[in-house]
Amino acid sequence: MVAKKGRVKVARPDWCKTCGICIEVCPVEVLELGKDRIQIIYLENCVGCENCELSCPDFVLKVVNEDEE
Amino acid sequence: MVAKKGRVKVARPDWCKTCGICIEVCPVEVLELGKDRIQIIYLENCVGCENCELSCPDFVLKVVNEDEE
Amino acid sequence: MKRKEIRLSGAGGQGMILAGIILAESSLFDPELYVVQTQSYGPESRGGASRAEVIVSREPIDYPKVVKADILVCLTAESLEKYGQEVAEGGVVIADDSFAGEDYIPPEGVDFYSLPIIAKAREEIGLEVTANMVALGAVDHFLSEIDSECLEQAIEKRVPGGTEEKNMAAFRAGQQLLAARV
Amino acid sequence: MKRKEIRLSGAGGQGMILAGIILAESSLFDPELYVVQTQSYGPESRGGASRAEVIVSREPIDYPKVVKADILVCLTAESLEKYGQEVAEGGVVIADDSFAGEDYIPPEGVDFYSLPIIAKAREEIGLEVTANMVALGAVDHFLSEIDSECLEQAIEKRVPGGTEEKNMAAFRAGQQLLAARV
Amino acid sequence: MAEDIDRYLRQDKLPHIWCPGCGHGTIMANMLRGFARSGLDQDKTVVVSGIGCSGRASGYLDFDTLHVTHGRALTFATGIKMANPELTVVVVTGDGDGAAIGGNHLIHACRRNIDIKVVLFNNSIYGMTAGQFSPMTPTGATATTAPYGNIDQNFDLCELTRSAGATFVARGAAQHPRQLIKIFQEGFAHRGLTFIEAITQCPVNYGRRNKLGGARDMLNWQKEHIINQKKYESLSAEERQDKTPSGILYQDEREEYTEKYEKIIATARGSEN
Amino acid sequence: MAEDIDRYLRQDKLPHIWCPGCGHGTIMANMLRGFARSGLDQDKTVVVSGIGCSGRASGYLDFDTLHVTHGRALTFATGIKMANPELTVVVVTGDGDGAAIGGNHLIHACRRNIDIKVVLFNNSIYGMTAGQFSPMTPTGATATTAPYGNIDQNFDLCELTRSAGATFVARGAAQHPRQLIKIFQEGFAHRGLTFIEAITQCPVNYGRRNKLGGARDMLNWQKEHIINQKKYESLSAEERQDKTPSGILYQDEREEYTEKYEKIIATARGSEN
Amino acid sequence: MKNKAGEKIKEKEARTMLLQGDEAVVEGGLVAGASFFAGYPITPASEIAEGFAEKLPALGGKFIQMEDEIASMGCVIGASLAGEKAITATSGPGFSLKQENLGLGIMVEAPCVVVNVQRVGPSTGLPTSPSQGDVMQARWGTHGDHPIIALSPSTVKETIDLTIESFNMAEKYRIPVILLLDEIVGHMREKVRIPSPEEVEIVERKRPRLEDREEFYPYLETEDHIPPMPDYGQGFRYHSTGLFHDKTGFPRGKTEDARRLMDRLMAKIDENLDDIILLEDDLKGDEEIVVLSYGSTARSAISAVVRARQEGLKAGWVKLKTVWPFAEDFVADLADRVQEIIVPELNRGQLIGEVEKAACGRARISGIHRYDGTIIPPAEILAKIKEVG
Amino acid sequence: MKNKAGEKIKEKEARTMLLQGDEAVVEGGLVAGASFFAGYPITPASEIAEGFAEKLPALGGKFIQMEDEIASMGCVIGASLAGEKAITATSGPGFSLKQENLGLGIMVEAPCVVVNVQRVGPSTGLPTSPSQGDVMQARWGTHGDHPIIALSPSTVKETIDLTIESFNMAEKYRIPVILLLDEIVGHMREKVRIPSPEEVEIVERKRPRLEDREEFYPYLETEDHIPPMPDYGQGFRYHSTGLFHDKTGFPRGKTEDARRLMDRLMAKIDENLDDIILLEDDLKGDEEIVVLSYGSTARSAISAVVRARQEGLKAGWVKLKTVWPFAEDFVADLADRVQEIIVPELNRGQLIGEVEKAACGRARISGIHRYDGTIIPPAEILAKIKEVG
Ligand SMILES: Cc1ncc(C[n+]2csc(CCOP(=O)(O)OP(=O)(O)O)c2C)c(N)n1
Ligand SMILES: Cc1ncc(C[n+]2csc(CCOP(=O)(O)OP(=O)(O)O)c2C)c(N)n1
Ligand code: SF4
Ligand code: SF4
Ligand code: SF4
Ligand code: SF4
Repeated sequence: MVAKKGRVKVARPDWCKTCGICIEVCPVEVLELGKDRIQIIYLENCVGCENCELSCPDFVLKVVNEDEE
Repeated sequence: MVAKKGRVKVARPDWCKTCGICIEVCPVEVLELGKDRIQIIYLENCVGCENCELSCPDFVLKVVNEDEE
Repeated sequence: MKRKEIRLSGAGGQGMILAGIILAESSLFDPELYVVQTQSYGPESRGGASRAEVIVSREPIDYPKVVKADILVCLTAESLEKYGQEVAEGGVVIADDSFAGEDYIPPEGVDFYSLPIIAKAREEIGLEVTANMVALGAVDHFLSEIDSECLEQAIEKRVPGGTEEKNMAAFRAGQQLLAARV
Repeated sequence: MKRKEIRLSGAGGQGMILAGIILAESSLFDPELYVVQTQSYGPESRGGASRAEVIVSREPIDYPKVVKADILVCLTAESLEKYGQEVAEGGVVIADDSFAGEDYIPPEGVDFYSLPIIAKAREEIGLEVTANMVALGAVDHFLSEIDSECLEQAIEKRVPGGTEEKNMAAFRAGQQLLAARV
Repeated sequence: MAEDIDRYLRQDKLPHIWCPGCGHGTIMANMLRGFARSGLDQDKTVVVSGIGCSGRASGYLDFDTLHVTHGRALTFATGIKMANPELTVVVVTGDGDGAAIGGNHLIHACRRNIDIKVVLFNNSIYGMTAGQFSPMTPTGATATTAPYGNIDQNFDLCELTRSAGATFVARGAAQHPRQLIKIFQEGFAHRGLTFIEAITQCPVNYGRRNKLGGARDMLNWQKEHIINQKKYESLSAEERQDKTPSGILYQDEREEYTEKYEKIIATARGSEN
Repeated sequence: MAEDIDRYLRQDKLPHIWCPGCGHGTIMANMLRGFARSGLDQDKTVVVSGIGCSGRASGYLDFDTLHVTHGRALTFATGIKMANPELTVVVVTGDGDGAAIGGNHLIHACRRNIDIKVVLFNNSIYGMTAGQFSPMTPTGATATTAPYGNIDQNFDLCELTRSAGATFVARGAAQHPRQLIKIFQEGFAHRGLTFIEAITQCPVNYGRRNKLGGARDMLNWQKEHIINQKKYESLSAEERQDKTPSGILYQDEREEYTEKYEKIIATARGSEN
Repeated sequence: MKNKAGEKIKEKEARTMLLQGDEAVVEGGLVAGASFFAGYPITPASEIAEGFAEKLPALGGKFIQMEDEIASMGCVIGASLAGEKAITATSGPGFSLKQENLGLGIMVEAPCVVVNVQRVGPSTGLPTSPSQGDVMQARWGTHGDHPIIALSPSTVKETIDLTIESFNMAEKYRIPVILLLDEIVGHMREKVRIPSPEEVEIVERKRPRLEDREEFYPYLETEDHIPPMPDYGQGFRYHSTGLFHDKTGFPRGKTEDARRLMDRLMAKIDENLDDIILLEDDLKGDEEIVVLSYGSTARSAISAVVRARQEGLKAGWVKLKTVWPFAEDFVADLADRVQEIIVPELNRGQLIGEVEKAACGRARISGIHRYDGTIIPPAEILAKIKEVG
Repeated sequence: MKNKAGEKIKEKEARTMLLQGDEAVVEGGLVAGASFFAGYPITPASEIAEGFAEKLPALGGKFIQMEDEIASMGCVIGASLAGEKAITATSGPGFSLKQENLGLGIMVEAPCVVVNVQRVGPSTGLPTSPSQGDVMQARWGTHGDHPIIALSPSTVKETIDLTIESFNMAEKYRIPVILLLDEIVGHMREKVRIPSPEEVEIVERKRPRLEDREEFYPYLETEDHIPPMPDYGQGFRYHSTGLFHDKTGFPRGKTEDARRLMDRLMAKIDENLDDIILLEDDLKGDEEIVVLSYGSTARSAISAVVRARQEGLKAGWVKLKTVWPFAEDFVADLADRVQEIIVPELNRGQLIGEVEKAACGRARISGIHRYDGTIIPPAEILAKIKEVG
């Protein structure tokens, strides 16, 4: 079984407090801060490492299987 | 200066509670329990080691210089 | 003048409490003026609503809270909704124009000013957090009891070192908002 | 009979409190008898004075402390000094003969017995700590409310396992002290 | 994929009141991931917390939850666990709640080795009351009650709990979420007093006053200074100076308290017959 | 000749209320011998004690003495020492007073390294209240509240205080008076939190119930089981099993708390000008 | 399987014994179904801990000695929420320490029993001497407004009964109940019959049904003001907090919620005074002087009144078993009918203040106060009756 | 050389500032010579700790943050005995924790000040909202009978004044004094003038002379009931204990000693009520209705009465600054002269009980109670005045 590739998703956009931690821990350029919430700007860069999901203090981000979207 | 030899003395006979600790720690036979207090029975045995003075919980015994008596 | 009641309201982080303290401290320069300043603490104060109240008077002040505001400042829609009706006759309501005016009807005899307070701070001063000073500038216009100069001095004393200039600029911008209007 | 008040007094370690408890427990065998037992705790209880009080009655007992003892036992001079006058008319005082009698004058109408309680325990039983049971034996003599047998049973139940015999012997010796005397 | 933690959250109570960038949320999330992996029963798990920002966690967690007095969570937890040893009992506490006012309960729970999972959110400050120093505020740092710099020395809480008798002692940090998950997973599997110090950042009441930058900077600080125990051990004494080891630092299998008590019950029952 | 300790005793309060054979008196006497050797000023020394048989010591000692609430002696002592750092401040406590209810104050005083001499009379039991188990009652022993045998594990108080931050940690026993005197002498000379665990026998409420014989037997037990640290270290792990090391177990020169505070005063004064 | 001491105990039979008051708390507690004790030793209450330590495990119950009284109080509340009938016992100094957590117990509505065997305070005071000096503290010791129930027995028998009552009221009203002994009652021995659980009414808290879990509000305003209460681990997953909260158990920060919660907590007690206020009297209707007392002092009072009656004085006695809530209406009525109420207490005058308030000037009130560790002899009360009579 | 903040402070000058009530405690304390603070943070009292942390060291005073409130209270008493003017500050939960050591402070007669900035209780309650819910606790929170002094300011200026008074009374009567703020007063800012120490009376405890050391009894029954008190380290080598003790400071276990000590402790206060009871009023003699209050509530009361008078009603106000000992005689007199006394309080009715007792039926008493974290507006009091008028 080949693991499916994960991709980040803003699961709870309303809960984002724009702390920027996810940006800091992302190894590639995927995320950027919008006015009052996080934005995915280069989804194609996402390597599915889950750093952002595991570090976000506000349960905003989820890495999901590509086909789940 | 030669250290004078110490000898045990029942300094506070009234405070003795007859626990027998002094007898236990005495390396030679000097002390014995009387009816309600400790008694010196073989003062001549006393080597002045101070074990009894240092172990008595009730400040009853003192080792003093022979000439202090 | 018996007492003048000022209520400054907005969201946590908009500096309403600091504005209230500055307003109160500006009274220090007038030995005849009594002043009481209170504020809402509470779970709200973290992120939620935020409120400062200032009462100035030439007589000792008994009840320390605003009953009906003579001057009400609202930087959020929620605060206008909550306090918009508790204003004294002859009083004024100053609200940020980003939300205000839509379905708010001021009480009888109350003047309503919808002003670009936050916009000024963001655009003119380049620092949105100075909106509180812009608001203070607007309040100054209606505050005969306290000299503008006293307010300026109080601002200089209180704001974090290094930010005096921006804050002062914001205050002046606030004054002009109304100078232009009224 | 309204109530009978018994006070057992001596020094800490003489077992007066245990004697009091046994006395009280002996009443368990008589379903009609009420009993209250109290004792002095306090800094005194370590080394100092020690006191147990027992009240028996065929009616519910209100006030739980001895007012005037009907039977007073004193194993020390101090306790006789302290309680010797608080005895009811018609009551008895039992004191150990090692000290008693010297300058003690019982109140009017009170019988006084100076008995070799401690000596009995030490010499006859070979265990000074059984003096409390000797005393109990003496008390038994004056205690019409409680059967001697009940007392014996209570003793067996309470004293440390293995010491039943000695204690019982002490109790009997106490009984005899008076059988011989009265 | 990371464990789904949504089912352990009271979603209607979220977003939480913690400040932007506060590490408490990260710790809580990874605690839940560890819990998810443990396979424990959500309905048989009780979370007890004290007072503090950390203490607010109980309100967000969908278990039986109890939010008690400041510093005393462990005492309530002890009652719960003794009453019903089948329950998994978790205490969420802070460095003030758990190590200042609650220090005695902490060491006594460790001594008893009662099976409670103690998760101490260590943000080096009293967050809730806005910035007074705690027993974990670094010496020299400033706080509202240490305007001239803190002269108090810190506890090493892992050392302290271990010497008090805890049988599972670990340290993690918000910056190391994977290690945290692992620590929690193993901690939940352990039977006995489980102490987990979770280092978290308070950008608002500690970071700002001490000019440590925002949450991101504080996390970078953690990255540099909190290092895996293995790595720590390979360092020279000098290199260790400003480093703190993380990971499962100690584990032991001493008999658990409620199990011992079951034996007392058996003895007492026996002695009755 | 042994030091004369009469001048440190309130002779009109003696003999003390401690039971025959109780080791508390031996510890107290040797503490005074150590004090006599230290050359400290009797008028500048304050003894604070809590509640317990041990706590009664303050009444017998001819210093400024304060007999406070159960478990809290260290908090009062901290106030006294902070107020006037010139004073020598001694706390006399018990294993219940100091390690049960007072445990938090103990570890926090250690953490601060404030110059207080804590003397903990460890008789393995609550003496004053007549025989309930304490955090130092051996596992398996019986006590009035452990009729089926104690399931609680002990603290190693020397380990605990050391890991909490004490800078002088020692253990002595009534059976080893000379070692005690030395420990006290050095302890009084130390500047910083000084913790001395003094093992003492309670023949009445511990020994009797556990059939350990009288005071003399208990002292013989101490002789066998409490051994000098040097000797202890030479033993195999197995031989160590039932042995406890005694002596000065740890000493360190970390800066003392009131000294640090003097610097705060200097800084604050400076910042005022 | 969880062991509930309550179930086991029912096998026990009634029996007659010589018991101390402290031991009677243990025996009464076991009859009521006590299954958990946490405590810290203190004179003159240690015997209660010792009794439970011995007896609970054989019944499958739990005993734990905690590191202090604060911990004991927390532990007992935790055990209560986990489903146990929990109890702790202490004396003045420990009672002071328990106050903060007692308030938490009131807020989360955890049924439990807190025994205070009173000795003379303040501070260490006279540790082995009797007192009724903590009566006002029982009412006002924790910060903030709060309801409280406190019972106080005067005999060993009553100690058994009121311990059972304490558990029953705790379960019924979801509230910590304080049982105030004084050292005299705690340490005196009397011959008493311990009832079997079948003979007495034993109350169990209302528990919600698991089926209703979806509709469950842990702090619901019900008609009787007492929300049903699940045990931890039953699957209700609910929240409790010492913060003001609404019916969901969560804080909302609305002032109405705070008022509503406090009103409900008070109503639990205020609307059930008839059930809660227990007292006894010998009033015949012709009394001019009434001696009102509680605890061991009531025994002296009764003794004195009996003698006064014998001497032809129109005296009567009232013995409060419930000291809080105070029997205000009863005393108000009484004040309308008699000339003087004498209130002897082992303190400098505590409950007498409530009598004064309730009497509101309609009868003279006088006190007899002892606070030196000795008890008030009947003769002193008799003398007072004669003096005012 | 020991540094006493008092000496340094005298260099300071009077100045006018905008101050919070909490800050006013700091400033007032420093004027009074406060030289020691120990505490533990808690809303809404933390600002007091923070103020002292900043200001004390510059004056040679000491600040220490302890591990909890119990420790803080112990620390403050220790410092007091070592000669400092010591103070601690907390709110309800911490005040509950301090109770045991507070009792010790009363027994060893250690002058000190304990501030409680009241928030809504019980338990965690509403941590940031105002309350007057700890008034009865201030009187009865610690076990056993005991004397107490508690003052309660209604303005920031009064906070300065009463903090100074607290220290003065503490020193004068050798007793811990409780200063009860409510959150409103604690957090409000007012323009106030901080006096210089020269302008106000500053009391120092009586200290014995070292020459009298041989004849020294630390707990002597003096004419004024207040024994002189040495600092630790001065060579008096005396003993203090929480046990009942005689003049030597040692326990003797005699009941007379206990009674005598308690009587003396009470007499210190009871014989000085005129000095201790501070209150203010606007009574003109024609009042039919009087509003009696304290703390921030008094401001609403005054406001309401002023308006009632304007509307022609015969109303007056009384503001208690000393809540304990209660102004019993004053209220008894008042009750003889007026028809109704209205007692508004931020609680469910606490001090009103004392008013009822003192009035003893001679005037109607009614309360206005708020316990939801909001304060009582003048309009509500005015309405009540009209309703009963
Ligand atoms: C008895 C008591 N004392 C003090 C407080 C005030 N208080 C609330 S939270 C807190 C400190 C919290 O700090 P910490 O435990 O480190 O948690 P954080 O807020 O930093 O997560 C304090 C002192 C209280 N609620 N109760
Ligand atoms: C707050 C409080 N709790 C409990 C007590 C009762 N008490 C007095 S002494 C003591 C234990 C003493 O034991 P320990 O400290 O070991 O000293 P020891 O008597 O054995 O010397 C206890 C529990 C008390 N006085 N105050
Ligand atoms: S870490 Fe979470 S809360 Fe922070 S910016 Fe990213 S998504 Fe938002
Ligand atoms: S050790 Fe002391 S108390 Fe014990 S028997 Fe010897 S002299 Fe007496
Ligand atoms: S104050 Fe600090 S700990 Fe509390 S929520 Fe904010 S960042 Fe987190
Ligand atoms: S009870 Fe034990 S510790 Fe207390 S005095 Fe007696 S022997 Fe010593």
